[in-house]
Formats: sequence, structure tokens, C-alpha cells
Amino acid sequence: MATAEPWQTAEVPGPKKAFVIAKADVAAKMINKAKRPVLIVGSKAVEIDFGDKKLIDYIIELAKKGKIPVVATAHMVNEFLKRDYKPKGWMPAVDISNRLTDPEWKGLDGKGQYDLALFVGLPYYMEWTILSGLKHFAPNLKTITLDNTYQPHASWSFPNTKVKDWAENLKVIIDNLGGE
Amino acid sequence: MATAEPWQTAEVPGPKKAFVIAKADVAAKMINKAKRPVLIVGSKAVEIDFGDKKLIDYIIELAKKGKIPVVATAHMVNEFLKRDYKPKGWMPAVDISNRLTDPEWKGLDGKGQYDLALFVGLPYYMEWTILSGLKHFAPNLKTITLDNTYQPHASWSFPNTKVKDWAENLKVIIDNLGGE
Amino acid sequence: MNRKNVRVKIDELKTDVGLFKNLELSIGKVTEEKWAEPMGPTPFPSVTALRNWDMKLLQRYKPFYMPFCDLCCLCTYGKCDLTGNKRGACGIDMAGQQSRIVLLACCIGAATHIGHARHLVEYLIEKYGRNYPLDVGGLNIQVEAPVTRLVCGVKPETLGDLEEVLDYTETQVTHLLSATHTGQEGNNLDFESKAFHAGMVDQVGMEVADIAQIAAYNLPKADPEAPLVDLGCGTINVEKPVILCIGHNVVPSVGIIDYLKANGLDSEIEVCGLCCSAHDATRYYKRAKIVGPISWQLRFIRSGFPDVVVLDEQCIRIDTYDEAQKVKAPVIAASEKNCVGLPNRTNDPPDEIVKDLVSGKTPGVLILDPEKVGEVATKVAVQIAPLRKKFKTLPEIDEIIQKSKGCRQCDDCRRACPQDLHIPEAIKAASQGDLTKLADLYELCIGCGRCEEACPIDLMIHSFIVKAGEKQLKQETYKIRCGRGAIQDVEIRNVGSPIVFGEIPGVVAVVGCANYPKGGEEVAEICKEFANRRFIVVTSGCAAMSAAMTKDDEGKTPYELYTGEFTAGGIVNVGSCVSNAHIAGAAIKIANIFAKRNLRANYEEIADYIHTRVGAVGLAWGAYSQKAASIAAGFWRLGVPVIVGPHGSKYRRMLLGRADKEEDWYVLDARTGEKVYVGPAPEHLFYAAETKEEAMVMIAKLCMRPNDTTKGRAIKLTHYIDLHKRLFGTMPEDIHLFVRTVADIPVTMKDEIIKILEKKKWKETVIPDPTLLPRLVRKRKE
Amino acid sequence: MNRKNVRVKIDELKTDVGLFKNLELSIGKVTEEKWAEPMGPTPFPSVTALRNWDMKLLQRYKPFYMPFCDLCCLCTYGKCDLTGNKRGACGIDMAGQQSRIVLLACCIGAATHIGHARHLVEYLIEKYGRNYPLDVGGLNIQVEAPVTRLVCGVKPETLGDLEEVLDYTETQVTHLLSATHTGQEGNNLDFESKAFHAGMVDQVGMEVADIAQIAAYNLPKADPEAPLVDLGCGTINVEKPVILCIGHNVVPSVGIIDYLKANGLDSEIEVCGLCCSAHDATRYYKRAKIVGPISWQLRFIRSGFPDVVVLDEQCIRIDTYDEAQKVKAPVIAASEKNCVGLPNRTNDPPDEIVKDLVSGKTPGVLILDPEKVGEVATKVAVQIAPLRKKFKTLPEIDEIIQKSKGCRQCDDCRRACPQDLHIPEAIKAASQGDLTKLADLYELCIGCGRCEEACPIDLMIHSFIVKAGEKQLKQETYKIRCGRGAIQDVEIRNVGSPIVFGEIPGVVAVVGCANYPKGGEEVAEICKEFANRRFIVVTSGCAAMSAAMTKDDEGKTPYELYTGEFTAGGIVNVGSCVSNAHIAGAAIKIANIFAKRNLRANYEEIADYIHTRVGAVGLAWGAYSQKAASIAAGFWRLGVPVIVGPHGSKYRRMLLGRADKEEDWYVLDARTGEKVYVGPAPEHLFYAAETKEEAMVMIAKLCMRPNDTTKGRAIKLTHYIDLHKRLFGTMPEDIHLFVRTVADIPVTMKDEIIKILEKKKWKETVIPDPTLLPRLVRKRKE
Ligand code: SF4
Ligand code: SF4
Ligand code: SF4
Ligand code: SF4
Ligand code: SF4
Ligand code: SF4
Ligand code: SF4
Ligand code: SF4
Repeated sequence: MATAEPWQTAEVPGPKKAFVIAKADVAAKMINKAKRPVLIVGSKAVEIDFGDKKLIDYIIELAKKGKIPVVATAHMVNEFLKRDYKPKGWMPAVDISNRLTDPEWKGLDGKGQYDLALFVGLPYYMEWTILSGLKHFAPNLKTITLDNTYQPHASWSFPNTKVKDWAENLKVIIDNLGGE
Repeated sequence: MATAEPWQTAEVPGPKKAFVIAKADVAAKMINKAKRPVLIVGSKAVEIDFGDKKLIDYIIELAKKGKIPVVATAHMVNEFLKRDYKPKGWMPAVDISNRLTDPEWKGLDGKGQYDLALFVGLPYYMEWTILSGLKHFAPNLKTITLDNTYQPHASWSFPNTKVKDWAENLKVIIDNLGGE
Repeated sequence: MNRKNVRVKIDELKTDVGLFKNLELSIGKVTEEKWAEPMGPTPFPSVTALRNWDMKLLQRYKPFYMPFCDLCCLCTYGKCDLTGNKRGACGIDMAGQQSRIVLLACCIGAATHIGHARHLVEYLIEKYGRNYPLDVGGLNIQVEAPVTRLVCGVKPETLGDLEEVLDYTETQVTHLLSATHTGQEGNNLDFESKAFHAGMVDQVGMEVADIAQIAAYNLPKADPEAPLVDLGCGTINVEKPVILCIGHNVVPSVGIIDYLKANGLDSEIEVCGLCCSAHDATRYYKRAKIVGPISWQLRFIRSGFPDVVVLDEQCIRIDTYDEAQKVKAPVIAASEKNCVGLPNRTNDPPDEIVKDLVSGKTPGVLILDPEKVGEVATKVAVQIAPLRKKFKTLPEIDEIIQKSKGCRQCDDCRRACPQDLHIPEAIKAASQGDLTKLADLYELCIGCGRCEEACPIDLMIHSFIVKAGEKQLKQETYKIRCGRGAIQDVEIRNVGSPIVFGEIPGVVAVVGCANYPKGGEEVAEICKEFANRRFIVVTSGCAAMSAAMTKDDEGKTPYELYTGEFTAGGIVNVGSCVSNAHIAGAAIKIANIFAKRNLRANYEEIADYIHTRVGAVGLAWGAYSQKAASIAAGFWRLGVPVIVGPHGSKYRRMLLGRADKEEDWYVLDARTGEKVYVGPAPEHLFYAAETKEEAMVMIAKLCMRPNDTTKGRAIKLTHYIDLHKRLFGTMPEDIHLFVRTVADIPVTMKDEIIKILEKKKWKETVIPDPTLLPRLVRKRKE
Repeated sequence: MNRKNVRVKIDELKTDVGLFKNLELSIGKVTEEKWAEPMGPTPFPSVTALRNWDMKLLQRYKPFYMPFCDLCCLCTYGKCDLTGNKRGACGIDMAGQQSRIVLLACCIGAATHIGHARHLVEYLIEKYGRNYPLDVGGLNIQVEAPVTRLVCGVKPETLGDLEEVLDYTETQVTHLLSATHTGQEGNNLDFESKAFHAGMVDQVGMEVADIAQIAAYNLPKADPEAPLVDLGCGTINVEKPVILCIGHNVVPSVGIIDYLKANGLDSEIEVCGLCCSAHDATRYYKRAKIVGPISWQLRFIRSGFPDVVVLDEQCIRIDTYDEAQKVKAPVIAASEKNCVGLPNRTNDPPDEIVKDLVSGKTPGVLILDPEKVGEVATKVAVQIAPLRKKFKTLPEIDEIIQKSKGCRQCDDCRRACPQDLHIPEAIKAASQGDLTKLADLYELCIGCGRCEEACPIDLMIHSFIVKAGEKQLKQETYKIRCGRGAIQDVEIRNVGSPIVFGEIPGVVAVVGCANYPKGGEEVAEICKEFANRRFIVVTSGCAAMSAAMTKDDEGKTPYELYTGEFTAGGIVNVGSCVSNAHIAGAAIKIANIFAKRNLRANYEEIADYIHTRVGAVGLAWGAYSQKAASIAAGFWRLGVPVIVGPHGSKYRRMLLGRADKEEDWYVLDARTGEKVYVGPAPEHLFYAAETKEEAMVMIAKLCMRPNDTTKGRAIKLTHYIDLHKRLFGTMPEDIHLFVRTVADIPVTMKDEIIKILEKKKWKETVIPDPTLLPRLVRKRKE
């Protein structure tokens, strides 16, 4: 499997492609560096099971550790609430993404637009189109996908990664978050 | 300059892309291995000047050394003849390429279809479309471009290369041709 | 009497334009003006006639572009890189490019329906004459063609009257398509407006097609009790010769059915169909059977069931001919749109063609004469059935296990699968003798075959899945109420008031194709949920089929359980894709019949009415095609929100409202001219939902309209909150945007909600007589 | 008298279809059948009516697909990977996909001309009435609409008669477009056949557009001595207010010119144009000036010359509005096709609009009333010219040098340049004060602006080039013979025989856009070369302009040096892109007027005639657009070969003959029914040449036809061999394929050729009365 090729073979982008996150701690650094990150969590976050926990459990840890506001898409808010974590907001994936293209948007807390959007758990092809929208129409936003599939339209993406390495990567990120 | 990206930025292909020829002698080996290679030489072969000689001069050397029949496209036959070299054939680039997709074609010598087509000196975008045609419709043909630009639709292509390194590469190939 | 293209010979004719002698008149149209309604402002609107209206909608629902490619490859200046704010060699930018593709898709979609309508009308006129009356519902339908009346300002009464309507639509499609040419339109909002225009003329085209066939073929005429017919592979008696019709044009199916009937073969032979031809065949002939939606094409053919495959047009897999050949079933192509490269045998004697097909001398033919198709298909079916013995290409279980052992676990199949299905895992399990994982994929697989194309060792993965799911396939026995056609005027009268005032919480149109993210069951579930909530659920196309494909504990399918009447709690199958026009028609008729707004060429006012008052939402959960795009566009221009499934994000853009921008949600109060904040109702005009849960909550929400009475709003809020709580586990956070006065608050939740309103610093507003059109303000404010 | 849509009131009318009382008749058409010619086999042909003919051509000229993308992204099942033999989710394969895109492009192209024709005809009918006669050449033209007659089988005599023709074309475009929908046509040859059909109806659309405007606006009527007019930036007096019209629809330009004339301002104001609107403006008004082809748009605006920019439709850079704003020139959009997102001011008083434009309150408006455009454009030009003082955005030399120093030599510009121009080198030289390298690029640059989009430091590279080449720009002063329109019947009579027998060695149509690989000079050179060789050279569109842009030692331009008559050695500008129909028309008229073949609805026979006898070749050296694709397709269906420049390889496929396959080159001898080998004449139907030298040799070769007399063949061979020797440095190796009898051999080369023939084991064959249609064989062989 070509690791820095689009996970869905045909979803080839254009000339500008995501930089590959070669090591997970690099992602952590970028998150740490962001002034106003936001974390957008899609419906697959409960479908993906690492054995010990689910993707959403890692994400909650990550959000807490990094103090990153979460937007739950689809019906995910329920899954967060079940885990005693209240996302900062919930709305359709395309709605939050549309807002991220608006320089005037004040964010979930009214304090202003975000500078980094982390995506995880959307269906691959939907995340692909959404990240495409952001790449083209949110020039000041950086995007990182925390999924285990190469998302060419993100600013930064992991390559296609086995599920178990994915869990490792998430752990590394969580460990390296915060504490500047 | 991204070296294994299409030379013309937007001429992005699909999932299947040319392998990159990292070292020139590899190309020579592939040529040596071919049972029936053919060399297609386009109009830029006289435009490109390496200082000491022109591209066409290298190509003639290469064809002689490798005993590879040459098809001159455009008006190139004249340029070959001026240099006392008679190409095996001349015809439009699209005509020879179309023939290469026909398993029944008997070749310039009537002995049968070719198994390797070397391209050099066509306008980048035209070579791009032609190689695309061959990639999709000549499944049994291997293609190599000897240009200094990455041609994603070839089977094998050099990355985008500076002109002086290109000359070097051609020399290496010539040196390594023949003599199995 | 309206007639078109009458030829009369006249010796001498004295008129105010001069004296004609010895003339042969070819009379384009003889009109008896019977329609008393005065002509509205926009008869046969040009491309820009409704641009202002579009811009109003587009200001509120701004496009969010999600480019499907960074490049443009439309002309030989290209390819051009349009990344970010880069412009192409023609000067276009990315927003322009994406909206251009939207327009192009809508043009293709509209052209498809209109071209279909044109062939149909031409054929039916030839057969039944220009004066054949357009009876689509007898006395129950006074407004027989609401869309056409609204858009064109004419009142078609006969088949012949439809021609000028089609002329108009074709002119518009041509103009619109031309705007996609390099160096024409470039402004994204103008492209969007043009896409709306395409959607509007598409609706006209669909209406023309459906009323023509309803009238001429006597399909159910707005009949809430249209017969229940069979759906599902299991309903087809494969002991008999089976003729399979695929596509969207019922004419060849009618040719077959008529031939069967005329020759007393109707109980000898099974006629079944896939996609909309199946819908329409059952509307014509109760004994016809529906195999299923588009995604059943490969599985049904590979199962070897059909003995002859008749292809008409639209939604037909391109490889059907090859697949049919593999199961030794001859193919008859029956449409100019889809000639399949086959020899044109239209003018040959039927028996010669039959001979060649049965003998295998030619595996397929093109026959452009539907009657001949009927004869040939039937004879071939009868003769070939005993020969081919339902020859199939599905592998045996052993073979699956054996072949699966070769799997390299390379993931290529999964990476090719639009659904990202876990195929390699299932193949691995299969190689170990466990086919359950493959069987689990049966429901999720849309039957596209891309996995097989990708597999380096050529495993027939889809066939594996179908074989593993064969039990399911064979148990597919459902009932569907066949397409009823239009909605009766009296039904509109009954529900008009409760809909407009909000007491019927909404009309949900569940339509379109089968590109579902997680199988068709979700569609059935959504339909039932909203019917149970006393919404009016309307279905059509493949979605109407999926809605049928579920059973309750007693084995009853939704169409058996719910009424087919257009009323609260109904599940109403209008029919095939072209029947979608009746859904728009119903909304239009509410404005016309219930609210007595002028209909004739009065598009803007009616759309404004629908947008602000009629709580209708479209759901195209599996939309995949250009037709789906243009159908959606037709609803957008009427101001009706459309939800698509996650694959719909590939339609290049959403039309999203911004609930957080107060300034976007003002309407005019037609009584006072005052600008009144009405909240984000409806919040979005086009959007892709990620999961069915999200879609369901959004359906409830998008049904709210500024015009809701307090009682109506309270009911709508109840459903919204209830679904939100159940599916999202919590109260919605935006209730304050939808509560206008305390009376809006559902009584059962009063305290809870009041608390939220206080927290949100909610203030009471008035409920206006809402409009977006200044000219509709009756008393202007100083 | 033919009339359409007459309204008559009749008290009582008794006819054979019944008694009509108190009727108001809207008469669609009053026909007096005057055309004695019997109706041919294919009036108003349907999509498949000529499929057999297409398949004959496509068997000989098989498509060679050169996919421009490995993917398909047309529906939301996608993207699909179609690499190699993979099929998409709808089952389509790569050959199907590429040919589908070809069809789509041809549909867009045809729709563009037809939509243009429809607007034009509608407007002219409104202005001049339905009965306005279609005089396109007075007594010199009996066959006023050869394409329409041939295709439709009608003989239009008035503007009103054109409506049913347009109805037909729109119906066809709609059907064809619908075939591109997912799940319709899938066979590549059927797609190709449909693309041919699109090309054919496109030709009808073009003809309708041009004969309508010629008749109504009294443009030159088939006039070999149409006036010479000015072309080039240097011919425009920039001291005056300048109105620039861009596009393809002359109506707004006429509005301007009429206003100028009516107000005595014609010597005060310069009216100039780019693209085909410029052609047509000069056909209407000798004092109008042509700036140049499409690639001059940016350079002319950035030079600050225009004071008002009027946009109509087609071939307009999308960023014109932005560029015009930068030079402070107001923009008036004048077409529904291209609204530019501007406010629609059509119904506002002109002076209000003028005020807003001059004050800059609004930098652009949409005005859909050409008369109003005329008034507003003129008044704005007069008022704003002194204010904006030809404000330009071209940099000064110093600035170029300074800014060039920032260049990173990153190659991004070059990699974005469609021409792969050596920009970084030129910028480096510029940074060192040497602008000659930049100036060298002036001729090669097609003005697309992609380099600027790519440059990471935002250098205005195209402006740098234009500034460096400013001297050239200002020296561009040429003469062009304005578009003459159709070819006279008498001219056809004069050249019919020498063309058909081969004594005039060929008709070369040099047409289309300006996407040249190496500047426009090559076009001029080719035109002169073939005119000198006594071919008939016909030009149109941007190529007609490029043909003018060269001077001999005495400063004479080709149109001054060569006759405008349709005769050996002429360079004949027919006019704008829609005038291309006259080129097809000329070929058709040769078959009809000279050879007396029936014309009416007799497409197949006429095309067969042209293909086997009329040595015509199209050269679209800079073709870029979808229109170019459909224009080419129209020629293909007539059997006329088309050559494009190397960028044309992006059109997705070639139609290539195989000279080496003897079996492909047999025709029937109409006298005997015998199959006769005639050699590969013409060898290809569509192909992209790499260099002008290749194109020139190929033009000569592709002019050979089976019907050539020995004398004619000898002449054609002489040119072929001569050009081959000169440009390729050697004898052609395929002469034996073109020599049928010894008498074919050019005497001057006899010995040399005989030797070759011997080596190639040549055998003499007969010269047949060639046809590809068995039904045209007069005496059938047993
Ligand atoms: S737009 Fe579609 S066809 Fe064109 S390059 Fe992109 S993916 Fe390929
Ligand atoms: S249409 Fe415009 S953006 Fe697209 S390829 Fe052509 S020039 Fe480039
Ligand atoms: S056929 Fe089914 S499993 Fe295969 S790629 Fe398509 S959806 Fe996936
Ligand atoms: S593509 Fe074929 S070999 Fe690869 S994992 Fe899938 S089934 Fe196995
Ligand atoms: S619903 Fe969609 S997939 Fe189904 S038949 Fe209609 S258009 Fe085709
Ligand atoms: S049209 Fe066919 S090949 Fe193209 S994206 Fe849709 S399914 Fe794939
Ligand atoms: S404007 Fe000229 S130099 Fe720049 S990219 Fe286009 S052709 Fe090349
Ligand atoms: S893109 Fe700009 S910086 Fe790069 S080489 Fe070209 S001119 Fe220089």
C-alpha cells in the first residue's frame, strides 16, 4: 500500500498536497504551536475500535490534554456525553467547515476564528471534500487530520497507517501535548 | 522544484505514475533488456542545446550504440539526415504512437510490435498526452522518456532534472548501452 | 381544444394580415384561450428572468465550495491549476469552476429528463395523436400541470400542447449549457443562478414526461390506493422465462407487456425491471415486478435470473451488455441514447432478429421500435430460457473459499470501494471458510464492482458478496404501492392549512438514487420514523424501492402499513424519477389551491410562498447522478431545502445558512413592510449529512418556516427536540432561534426551554406574514 | 412567402379536420412549397439517422484515445480510477469516458453557437420581423443555406423560417447532452457518432447565426472584395475615447455603432474589438477596428487603451472585469450568458447608469438591451476618457528591472506556462537590465496569465513581457479583408471542376483560436505558402486575424497581396467563427451546384461525395475551445480531415487512418460496384501536428482524394513531394500509396519516382468513381 497516496485510490488531488507527518510528535508540536486550535470529530470515532479503547476515547484524552475545543459532527455529541465529556459545539461537518472559511467568524467561544483545525473520524471521502474546501477557501487555516489515512487536502496528514500504529501515534501526540 | 512531480504543474495524472529513474544506468539496463526497442524523437531535439552538442546528437549516438531504430516525428527526419543518420521511419508522433497500441502492427521492419518505446524531445504536454494514450491502451508496451522532465504517464521517467545533469545522464546511458 | 401542427388546406383565406390563396396551412397551434387566470410576470422565463430571486436565496444560503479536483481540464489551454486563489488560463477561479461544474451537471440532468420527455411525447403523439387529452387524475385534478403552469404560463390540455413546453425547455438547456463554455459566464453566483434555472426547467421536463405517460398509458391517476405490487428478487418466479428491463423509459416495457397480453402470455413470462422503468412498468401492469434499485443490477444479472435484458435509457450500467453475455442472456438496446455499439436491427423482420439472438449469432441488437422490442424480447425469452437454464456467474461457496486463499491482503479492493468496506478482512475470513463477514457486506455494498476492477488477482469480489448474501437476496419479497402520480387537489385542500400553519410538522420527500452510505435500510427507517410522527412522507425512484425493503414483525412492509394518501402519516410513492415533479407540484398547489395565490407564470411569488410557508424538505440519501443534481436544483429555486447523504459532498458545494448571523434571517412582514427576524428557518438550502441520525434531526429542523403558527411551531419544535434528544442525547442549543413567542414553546418542555431561553437572552419577536419580496408588501412602511 | 407564428382571427373556418368557430389562430407556419427538389432520405435527422455513415468513417479512422485524466469525476459514485482496462462504478471504461468527454465538449460547443443563433434570431425577428428576407448574396447566391438544406431538408427564406431549424438543433443538443449522463451511452464508437451529430447540428446553428446577421445587418454579402479594415493595436487612435467590445455576438456592438452614427460621433470615438465580435463589427462598420485574437485581451486592457469594455458572450477572459477595474475602465456586460455577477440595470434610465459608471459608484453593470448598451457605452466613454487618461497597469522598465531582482528562479512560472516558455531566464536577464529576452517572449506568449498566478512573489510576468514588447504592440498595424460571408454560386461553378478533379490542389481552411504553440506568425506563413501554391485558402476567427499579422518587404499584409475570391491563390476571410458554416457550405455546394447531387436532406451522399472528391482540409492551429471541437466534428462527419496544433492532443483523441493497412483503403467504384484500392486518401480524419512543418506537409498530403484525375493527382503529388523535400529534406516514402497509374506521376520527377515505385513493388490500379455507399453503385456486381 502506497502510504502517502490517497487512501481511496481515485481521490487524487492536484498539485498541492498535504505534507506527510512522518513522526507523531511533530503533529503534537504543531498543535502546541497553534494559538486557537479546534478539533472536529466525526461519526467514525465510535466505529473504530483499538481493542483497549475506541478512537473517541483517545480523542477525548487528546482534547482534554491539549485543552482543545471539540466540535462533534453528526450524532457524535451523544457519544461524547455518554463519556462525560461535553463538546464545545455540535453541528454538521459541512457547517463547521463552512464557518472555518469565514474570516469574520467568531468561533464557538466568540473569541475569533481558529488557526488550526484537527479532523478525525469523518468518512474518508467526506473529509476529503471538506478538507478540499478548506484548502482552497480558508487560506489562513492550517488543517491536520488525525486519521490513519493520507488526506491530500489537509495541510498535514499521516500517511496510510495500520490501525495499531495509529493508536501509537495518538498516544504519542497526547503525551507530547501541552506543556510549552 | 519538486523533482518527481509533473514538469507542467497542472498536468497531474491519476493513481498510476511513472517509476522514477534514480540513476541513468538503470535506464540503460532496461533498454538493454528490451527485445525490440524503438526510439521516438520529437522536434525539441534540435532546440535543446547542451553547449557542446545538441540533444539530437546525443540521440543519434544513443541510437547507434544501442542499435535502436529511430522514428523521427515532425520534421526531424531532416535534422537527422543533415547529420548523416537515416531514421528507420518518420511519421507524426500520434501516428507512431497509435501504431504502438496495435498488437498486430508489424513494426517498421515488418518483424513485429515493439516492447519498449523511448521518447525524447516532444513538447512536454504532447508527450504527456501520448504517453497517457500508451499507458492506457498499450498494456504490453513499456515506455521510457529520456527527457529531463518527469512524465507521469511513462512507465519510467527521469525526475525533473537540470539541463547539465540531463546531458550527463544521456552520456551514462550511451556508455552503458549494448554489450550484454 | 388546443392542437399543435394541424395541416389544413384552404382555397382562399382573408385575414387581417392579408389574403392567402391556395394555401396549405401548417398550423403550429390552435388555441382556445380557456384559462381565465391573468398572465403572471414571467411566462417562459429567460435565463435571467428569475436571477433576482436566486440572488436573494444565494445571499442567505451562500455556496460553500468543496472542489472535487484542484484542476480544470475543460479546454486545451489546460489543465489549469486552480488551487487557492489561482486563476486558469481563461481567467476562471475555483469558485467559478466548481459552480460551472454544478451547472454542467444540472444541464446534463435536465437534458436527460427533457430528452426523455421529448422522445416520449413524440412517440405518444405518433401513437395517440396530438389531441389526446392529458387526463392525470380525472375530476380530482383541476391543476393538471402545476409546474408547467407556474413556469411557462400555459395550461396544457393535450399531448400536443406539451410540445411548445418542451421547445422552451430545450432552448433553455441549450442557453445554459452554452454558459459553461470556456470564456462565457465566470461569476460563481451567476453560475448558481443558472443551475437553479436548469433545475426549474428540469422540473417542467419531468412533469411533461410523467403526465404524458400517465395520460396515454392510463397509469394510476393520482390514486392514493394505487395497487400494491411485488418488489424484490424473491418475488420473481425464476422457473419462468424472465425479461428484465433496465432504465427510465417505460415505452419498450409497454411494448413487451402489450405483446404478452395480446398473445396471452402474461402468466407465462415474468417481466421485471430495475430502476425507474420498473416503477413505471408496475404502474402500467400490476404483474410486473421490481427487482430493486440501481445497485441490484450486477447481482441480479450475475445470479442468472434474466433470460433477456432490455435496456432503455438512464441509470444503466455500461457493462450490462458484457455481464449479460456472460450469463448468456441476449441484450436488446432500445434507445437512441444508449446504442451500446450494437447493430441496428430496427428494420429487420422480428423472427430474423430472434433467430440471431437465440442462436447467439449476435449477442445483442439495437431495436428502436418498442413494439418490435416487445415481440423480439418475448420470443427470445421463451426460446432461450430452456437453453440457458438460468446460467449464472455467481461462484459456488467452495470456489470462493479456494480463490480467497490467493488474496494478498493488499487493500486495493478496499481502497477502490466507495464505501471503504472492509473487504480484505472478509476475504481473509472466507479463505478460512467463514463467509459471514462477506455476507455482512451484502447490505452495505452498492454493487459498483470497483473492488473487482482493482483486485490484482481478479477476484470477483462483488459476486462473492452476493453469493454469501444469496439467502438474503432470495428472501427479498416486499410490497410497494406502485407510483400513484400526482397529488389530488382535494388532498391539497385537506392538508394545505395544517401544513402552512405548521400543524402537519412537515412534508419529507425521500427521493433519488441508491448511493447510500450504509445500505437502504436507513431509508426505510427514516420513512417510518417520520410517518409515525405524522409528517407526510413522499417517495420516488430508487428511494421509494428502498423504503419498501423492510418488514415489521408480522412481515408487513411500510407501504402495507401506511396509507398512500397525501396526508399526515402517509408514505406516498409518487412513482419514478420524473414523478418527482408531482412533489414540487404539490408544494405549488398548496400555494395555489389552498392559499389562492395566482399560479400562472408567477414563479417568484409562489417560490417565496413555499420557501416561507411550506415546511417541505427533500432527502436524497443516495443521490449520485447529474439528474439528482438538477432535481435538487429545482427544489432550491422553489426555496425547498434538500439533504443528501455524505457522498453528496462530492456535488462540489453546499448552500448553507449561517444560524449565527442574525442579519441573514430577516423577512418582510407583508402586512406592514417591517423587517422581522424569524430565525434560521429553514437553516440550509442544500447540505450533505454525515449520518442518518444527523439527517433525521435536520429534517425535523428544516421543516420550520417563518409562517408557522404558534401551535404549528410548537409541534415542529417538539419533533425537533425529541429527535435531538433521542439521537444526540441532549437538548438542542439553538432553540432560542426558533421560539418567537412563549406560545411557540411545546408545553411539555416549557420549564426546561424557558431556562435555556433565559440563558440565551432570548427576546420575543412577532410572527410576520413572511415574504422576501418587497413587492408583496401590502402596506409599505414610510 | 414563408411565415412563422402569424396570428389571425377567423370567424368560421371549415376545413377537412373540422369546423372551427370564433377562432384565434396562432399559425406556426405558413408554407408555400416552392422548393422543387424532392425530399431526401434524412430530413431533420435523429441522433441515430446517420450512425451507419459515422461507423463507416470510424472504421477507417479509428479513435486513438489519449486520456487527459485517468479519473472520472462526473458523478458522486466517483472519483473512479479508469486506468488501463479498469471500469468505473457505473461500468464505463476509459475509451467510453474519453469519447464521452469528446461528446460533452462538442455539445457545449454546439450549444454555444446555437444559443448564440437563438438569441440573435429572436432579437432580429423582434426588430425586423419574421418576414425579413434572408438575402445573403443577392443574385449570386441561390443556395443561401446549404448546410440547413442538406441537414434539415428545408429552405429558409426569412428570419422566421430559421426558428424551426433552431428548434431542431436544440432538440438534438438536448438528446446528445443527455447521452453523457451517467448510465446512458457507454460505447465509445456510439459516443463518437453522437459527437459527429453534435458537430453537424453545430454547423446548422452557425449557418443560421451568420445568415441571419448578414441579412439583417447587411454585412458583406458573399463579397470577394469585402473592404480592407484595420487590425492591430497600432491602428487604434488612443487619443480618442475607446470602446472595446469582446466576444462573439455583434448585437451590442451594432447598438454602439448605430448610436455613434445617429449622434454623429463616429469620428470622435474608436470602436474596436477582440475575437469574433471584432470580425463582425468590421463587417458592419468599416471604421471599426480589430485589436487582435483572443490572446490580446490582457495586453490590450493592461495597456490602458479601452475606456469602456463591453462584454458580450464567448471567449471572454473571466477576469476581464477585474483587469478593467484596475485600469479604471467601466465594464458593461451585455449577455445573459455572461452576467459577471453585475447588477442588472437593463430597466434603468441610461443617464443614471452612465453617472454611476463614470463616478465609479459601480464599476460594472449588466444591460440586456443592446440599444441601451450603445448609448451608455458611448456616453461613458466620452465622459470617462479625460478622467482616466488611459490609465494603465503595465509597469515601467525600471520597475521591471527592480522587481525582477526578487525572482527566486523557482521555475514555477515556467511550469505553469502552457508554452513552457523560458521565463526564469528572461526575468534573470531583466534583473540585470536586459529586457530583450522578455521581449522575445512577446510573440510566443498567448497571454493566459498563468505564470503570474504561479509566481510566489507575484511578479506580473505577462505585463513585463508586454512592456518589453511594447514597441511591437504599438507597431501592430495591419489590414484584413473583413469577413465576406458565403461563397458565391458562380465561384463554386468556376472552381468546382478543378477542385474535384484535383487541379486546384486543395482547399485549406485555416480557422479557429489562437492557442498557437509558437505564435501567430506560423499561421500567416502557412496561409501564404498555400496561397502561393494556388490552393484556395479560407480563413475565419482568430486565425483569420493572425493570417493578417505579417508584412512583406513593402509593408503589405497578406489580405492586400492575395485576392479575396474563392479561387486558386486566394486568401478568403469568411468572417467570424459562425462563418465557418460557409466553408462547409462551399464544400456542400460543390457537390450540389457543380456535381448536381441532390442537396435536400441528402446528408450521407453529399458527405460521401465530399469525402471522396473534395480535397479540403481544415487547420485549426490554435484550437482550444469546445466550439473548436464541435466545429471540427462537423467537418469530420462531412469526411473532411482536420489538423490541430500540438495542444490539440489534449482533445482526448485522434481519428487516425492506418496507411499500412491496405484493407482500410478500399472504396466502391460507383460504375461497377467493384472494390478498388485507392490508397490512404485522406490518411487521417483528425490529428494533432507537432510542428508547422509537419502540418504543412500533411496539409498537402491530406488534400488527395480517390477521385483525383491523373492530372490533378500529379499536381497534388508535386506539392506534397515538394514540401516534403523542402521541410523534411527527403522524398516521402509513401508515394507508391498515392500513385495509381503512371500518369499520376509528376513529370518532372518521373525517374526518381519510378525507381521508388519499383522498389516498393507498386502495381497500377484503376481510378474509380469512388463511393463508400453501396446504394450509390449504379450497376451492381454479381
Ligand atoms: S476535473 Fe476530473 S477529469 Fe479533470 S483532472 Fe480533475 S479529476 Fe480529472
Ligand atoms: S476552461 Fe479555463 S481553467 Fe479550464 S482548462 Fe480551459 S483555460 Fe483552464
Ligand atoms: S461492489 Fe460493493 S464491495 Fe465492491 S467496491 Fe462496490 S460497494 Fe464496495
Ligand atoms: S484487492 Fe484482491 S488481493 Fe488485494 S486485498 Fe482485495 S481481494 Fe485481496
Ligand atoms: S432513483 Fe436514481 S438511480 Fe434510481 S433509477 Fe432514478 S435516477 Fe436512477
Ligand atoms: S460517471 Fe461512472 S466513472 Fe464517472 S464518476 Fe460516475 S461512476 Fe465513476
Ligand atoms: S501569459 Fe504568456 S508567459 Fe505567462 S504563462 Fe501564459 S503564455 Fe506563458
Ligand atoms: S515564478 Fe516568479 S520567482 Fe519563480 S522563477 Fe518565475 S518569476 Fe521567478
